[in-house]
Amino acid sequence: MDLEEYRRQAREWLEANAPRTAEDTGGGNPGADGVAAAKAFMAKLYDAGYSGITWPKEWGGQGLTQAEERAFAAEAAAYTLPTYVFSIGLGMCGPTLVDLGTDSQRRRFIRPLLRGEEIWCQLFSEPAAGSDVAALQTRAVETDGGWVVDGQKVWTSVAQHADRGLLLARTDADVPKHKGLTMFIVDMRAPGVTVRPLRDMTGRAHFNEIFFDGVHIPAENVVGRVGDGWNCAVTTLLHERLSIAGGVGMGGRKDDPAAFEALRRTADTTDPVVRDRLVELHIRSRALALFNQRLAQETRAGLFPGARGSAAKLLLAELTVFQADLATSLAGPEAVSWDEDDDAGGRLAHALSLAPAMALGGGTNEIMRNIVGERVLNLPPEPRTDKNVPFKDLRTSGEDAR
Amino acid sequence: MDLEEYRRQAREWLEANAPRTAEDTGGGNPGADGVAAAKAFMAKLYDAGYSGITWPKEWGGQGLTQAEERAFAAEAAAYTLPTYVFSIGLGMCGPTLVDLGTDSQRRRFIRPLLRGEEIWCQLFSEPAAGSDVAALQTRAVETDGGWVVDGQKVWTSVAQHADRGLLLARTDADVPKHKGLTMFIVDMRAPGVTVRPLRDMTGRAHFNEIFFDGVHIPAENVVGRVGDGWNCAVTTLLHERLSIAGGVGMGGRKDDPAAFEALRRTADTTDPVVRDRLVELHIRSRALALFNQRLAQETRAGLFPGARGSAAKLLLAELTVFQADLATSLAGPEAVSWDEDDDAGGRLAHALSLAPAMALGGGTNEIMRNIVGERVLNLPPEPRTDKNVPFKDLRTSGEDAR
Amino acid sequence: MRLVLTPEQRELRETVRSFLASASPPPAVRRAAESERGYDPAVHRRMAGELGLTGLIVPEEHGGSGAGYGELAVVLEETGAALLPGPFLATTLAAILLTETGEKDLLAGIAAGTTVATVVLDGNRALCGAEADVVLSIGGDGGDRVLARTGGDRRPLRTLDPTRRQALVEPGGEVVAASAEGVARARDLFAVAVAAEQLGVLRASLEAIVAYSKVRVAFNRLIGSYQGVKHKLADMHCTLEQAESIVRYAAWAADEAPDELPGAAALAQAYLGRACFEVASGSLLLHGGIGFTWEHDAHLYYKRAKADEVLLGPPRAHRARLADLLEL
Amino acid sequence: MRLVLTPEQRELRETVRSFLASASPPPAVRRAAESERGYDPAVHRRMAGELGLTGLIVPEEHGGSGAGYGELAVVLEETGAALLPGPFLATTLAAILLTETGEKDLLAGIAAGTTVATVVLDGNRALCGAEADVVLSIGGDGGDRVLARTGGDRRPLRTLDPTRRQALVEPGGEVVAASAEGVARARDLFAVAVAAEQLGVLRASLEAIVAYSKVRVAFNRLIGSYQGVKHKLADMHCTLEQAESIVRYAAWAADEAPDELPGAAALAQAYLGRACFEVASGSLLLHGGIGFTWEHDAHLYYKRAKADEVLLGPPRAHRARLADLLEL
Repeated sequence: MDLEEYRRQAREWLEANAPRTAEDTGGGNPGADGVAAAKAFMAKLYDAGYSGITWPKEWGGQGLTQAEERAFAAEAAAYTLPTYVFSIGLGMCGPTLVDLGTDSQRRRFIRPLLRGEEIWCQLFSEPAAGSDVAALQTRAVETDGGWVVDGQKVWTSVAQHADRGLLLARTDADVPKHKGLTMFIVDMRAPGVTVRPLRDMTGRAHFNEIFFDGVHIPAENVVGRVGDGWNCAVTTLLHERLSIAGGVGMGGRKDDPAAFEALRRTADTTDPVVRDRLVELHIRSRALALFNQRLAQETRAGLFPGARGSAAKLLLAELTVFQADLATSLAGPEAVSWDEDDDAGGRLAHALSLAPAMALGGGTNEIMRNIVGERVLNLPPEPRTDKNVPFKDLRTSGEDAR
Repeated sequence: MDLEEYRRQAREWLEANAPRTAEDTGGGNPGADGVAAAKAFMAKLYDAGYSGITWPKEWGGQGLTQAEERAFAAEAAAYTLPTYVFSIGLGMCGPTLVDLGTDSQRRRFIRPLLRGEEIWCQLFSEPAAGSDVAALQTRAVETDGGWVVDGQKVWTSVAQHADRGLLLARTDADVPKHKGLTMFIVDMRAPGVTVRPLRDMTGRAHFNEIFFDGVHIPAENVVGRVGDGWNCAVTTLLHERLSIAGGVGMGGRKDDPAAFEALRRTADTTDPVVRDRLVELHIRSRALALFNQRLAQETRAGLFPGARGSAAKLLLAELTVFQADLATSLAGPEAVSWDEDDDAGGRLAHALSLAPAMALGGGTNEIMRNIVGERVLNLPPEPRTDKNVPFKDLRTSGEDAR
Repeated sequence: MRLVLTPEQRELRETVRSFLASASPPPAVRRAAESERGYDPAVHRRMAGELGLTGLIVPEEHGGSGAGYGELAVVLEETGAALLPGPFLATTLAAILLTETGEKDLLAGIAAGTTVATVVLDGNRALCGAEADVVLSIGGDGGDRVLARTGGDRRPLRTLDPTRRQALVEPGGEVVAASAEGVARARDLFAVAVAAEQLGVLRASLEAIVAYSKVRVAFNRLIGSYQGVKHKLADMHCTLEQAESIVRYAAWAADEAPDELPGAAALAQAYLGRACFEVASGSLLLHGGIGFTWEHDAHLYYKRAKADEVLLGPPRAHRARLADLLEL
Repeated sequence: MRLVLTPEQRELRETVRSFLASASPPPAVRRAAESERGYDPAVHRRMAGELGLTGLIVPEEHGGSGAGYGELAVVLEETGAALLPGPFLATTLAAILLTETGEKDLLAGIAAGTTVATVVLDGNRALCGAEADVVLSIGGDGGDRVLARTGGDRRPLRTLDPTRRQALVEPGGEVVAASAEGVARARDLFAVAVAAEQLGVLRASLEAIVAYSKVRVAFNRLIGSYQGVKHKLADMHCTLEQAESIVRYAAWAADEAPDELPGAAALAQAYLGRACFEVASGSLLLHGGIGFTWEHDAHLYYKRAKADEVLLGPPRAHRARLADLLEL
């Protein structure tokens, strides 16, 4: 089938099947109904051949090329498909299993993942291992026919709906920190797994904390080799970056009440000083949007942006805080207190509360600057003291003891 | 004599003897005539008992207290005394000799220094040892009855007029860098000393480079102990800080064409955006001026600001660049090109060219931030790799070989 | 000009600081903020009665301590640093307005700690407008009348800042025919008072991240040892030094130099508003992920900083006023 | 919209870059700047004649190459990065003005490389005003007449930037009765051209400090390994990425999207002016003491950056224009 035809069929299928409004499914935290609807849609999507377009046929994918995937994505861009709860599985966990899983793992997990039957989450970050993921403390101890896991993970999206998790845990504390990690597939419904919503500064719970208390994992659920977990995680994170880079291009949300287009409507532009601040916001917004477009053009031309994507992420993080701060400053008192009956009330306050998320998720601004400095500009690295020391001899935060 | 009487006499003496206009003597680079006039004034000042007021009587000082010194300074504030060429000797070299010199050194050098007969300069910085002074490479090798010095110093004020220099040189490269240094008194007229004016980015030469080519220094000119030069230098630098802190309080030059008071006269304040930029400059200028005043009040109350002075220095460095940048941006094309007959022409351009000096002299902004971070906020230090390694095994900049 | 604290002011600071540390530590702040009233009336009563702080700047003849703005600034810096919920600032603003306009009856209740009051600052909004016994506002054609109302309709608002509430209120009847000068001076003093609170918020949020950077480890090093963190904290410290200098100056001007007060007050708001939010925001971001959680206090400082920045109107209003005063 | 270079543009870049590296390396720039004329006429002649760069955007029928602004931006980025002294930019601006207003005779000489020309940009100031054969200016009541003068009084000015001169010149007689649209478009194209030069200045001053931070040692470590340096350089790189994106966009608008040109041109000047000076200034400061010396090139970038920032008027003019275009 030629590409035009493929695209035409995709268009038709979407027209017939894609939900026009995806109220509770496109956003951050669908309820149980939303998840059920999303799963139903995903099954239809899979059965029509549009889930896992480039994934190997052997494990349940369609075995097609990037060209078909781009064609479908171009058509799907007109919709807000309810795929949010599957995004971690599709973007990170699944591809990791395709790359590193055993055949029986691939057989067992990939098709249900693509068909939306099983939702996945990713379990790397910990309270004391944020920027420094390899410092994680959750431990897995070998036991009869498997492993027993104890510890805590945090910042886990969609965990409250997840059936499976891709877990990174420490299996050896006597070797340097990058060498004593192992990756596992964990059943999120297993006894000893507790998922607790993590209320963030917006007052909502976009993420979860996960507690593992003597959770048993069968031996066949080790991904890759025991002790090779860091390299496995690097693969996962690479897929994460690819899926972000291949996505919409991080341009910020169009409906952000603190963005230029919103402020030009709401701000008092009869004041020349206000006009000048809006011009500043326009300049910064356009500068970043054009940079993102340039990266996207380069990517389409086969030039993977690599660490330069971290520059875009850093700029977006800074712009997000800048514009929320500016918008609230321009609005004055009404930005910070509002009548509960006022539909527009509180939108700027929420934007301000949400603004730090962009800087704190996916690597802090400092980590981004290190990446840009070291991998784009090739600046010399910081002297490292943690590479050749057994994990158990490393410092930990505060009075934490292990 | 009570303090009031002392002050009255000082006032009378100054009225009778201080030059009202000090055209070529108060500034950065007096010519030969200016230096001669300055020396003549200094001799009168000394003979009247107003040079070295707090210095020990034994070595030529007046042996009085801080109270008399402050009284004289208060009266002298009305004048611009032509003491610039003596400032390094009076502020740094002399006090170091008082603290660390041998009696014969004190007898030989201090009175001529106080009387302005001998001008001193300080020879610590080198091209490859700026922020990291202890990395200096100028070496002194022991020889018959003394030492032979080879190397290069830089950023040396008043060296072109100097008779003596306080030199820091490496006498042992086999020990860690802080331990192989020795301080010397060097005769700036000795064979092998070459003073070359260093043209800076303003196009003028405020500083000098000094080349030592087999310069002989007699053994009795070692200051302190051989190998103890770093501690001696710390003493010198402490006196430098005290003399700056005791000075006018770093408020920036009043006649700066880029300062708020000048800009309010020259900028187009009918434009509200320009007004807003001037308000910003006013805010920053006032904020720093008030901080300096607060530090001065604390100092008068006996609370030495210590490393907090580095915060003031950092802020001044940033304000200086900010205001020169702002002033030229507001002025537009005429800031960067002007008729040579226009007396006011080029003033902003010169301010812009001079602006970085404040950030680069006396420690870069990064060094200031380290000081504030580590000594005011008590943050943990950077891991150091240069403390216990023989100097000869340390890295040097670029391809420099030793 | 006096920019350093007197020994008595330092003592006052210690008193208030240790009172708040025991009566309103962070967990108590959260409990109070989430309670029905939004604050702990017992803490407010003790601040007002036992410590005499609501009458601090009220003249002795009206039942206050007749202290100065140097003292008030010290107190508000501490209540800001502690993120004290409740009507202490609101009542203080009311005391300022009444003192400057020569009202006596309401003042006595405020100084005695028996009246919780507030002032309408913008439109019909008032801090703690639902909780106050008396709502003052400035009215009249020349903006020189002080109106007061007890009761009346109070419509609680939702707020960004969980630690201090606001409400829509209705203006009351005239209680004082003040002079325009008196009202103008009161507004300048509001600016000084809020700036003092902002100084406290700024200081506390800087202290929090400085402390955290001495215990948090990443890559086997305390994060405070990285220049990426250290240099930002150094810059924040520079901001704090300047902020404190400005607040001391503004308080001194309020006490000793009425001619300088308008400029000092506008300067204080223009500088402190920005400075406080920038430090609170920088502090939150440098905390990393934990700073984004509801359980950590970083967001409370961040939100209070923003709420305070716009409390007396959009920040550009202070800058425009400064431009006018500078005759630009 | 095309934001990446074509293979041909990359080739052009290499050609110009290697030409300048051999014909006008930094020591030659200094010699030329200090020479009587202020530039090396041989270099200019080769750029104009041998490489055909002064006629790059001149239509083929008038003796030029008929290339686009995408190509011109590539060339100006390189002349900016090399701090090329002399009238290349001035002559290019003249070519733009004449091309947009339909003049032919002078254009032929410029395209052929035999005429050195300049344009009055502000009052009576012109880049290389003393050295140019022809001085163009925009006049007429509607600002829609192009005037030209050969000879006439030329009063050299002193300049901040040692690598490019300016002079006061006198307006000449009318050579073209242009349309107001043509002149307005020419002014937008000036903005794009100067922005391209600024991109080069920005890039080169960033490259200089990146290279230095890989060889300069302090406290036994390369300074680029300190986050205090590294993070600043990372921020400067972010600025460069955005600056380059904007210049490519503005050049594309000049070539392909006339409706977008005014906004793109104002955006380019508003962003590049600031960005270029900030990076050049940051680069100079991070060099430490050596950056303050006359012998080091850092100050040449710093001064060119400031001279370029105000070349087309004070920066606020571009921001005000952008506000108008955005209908704010």
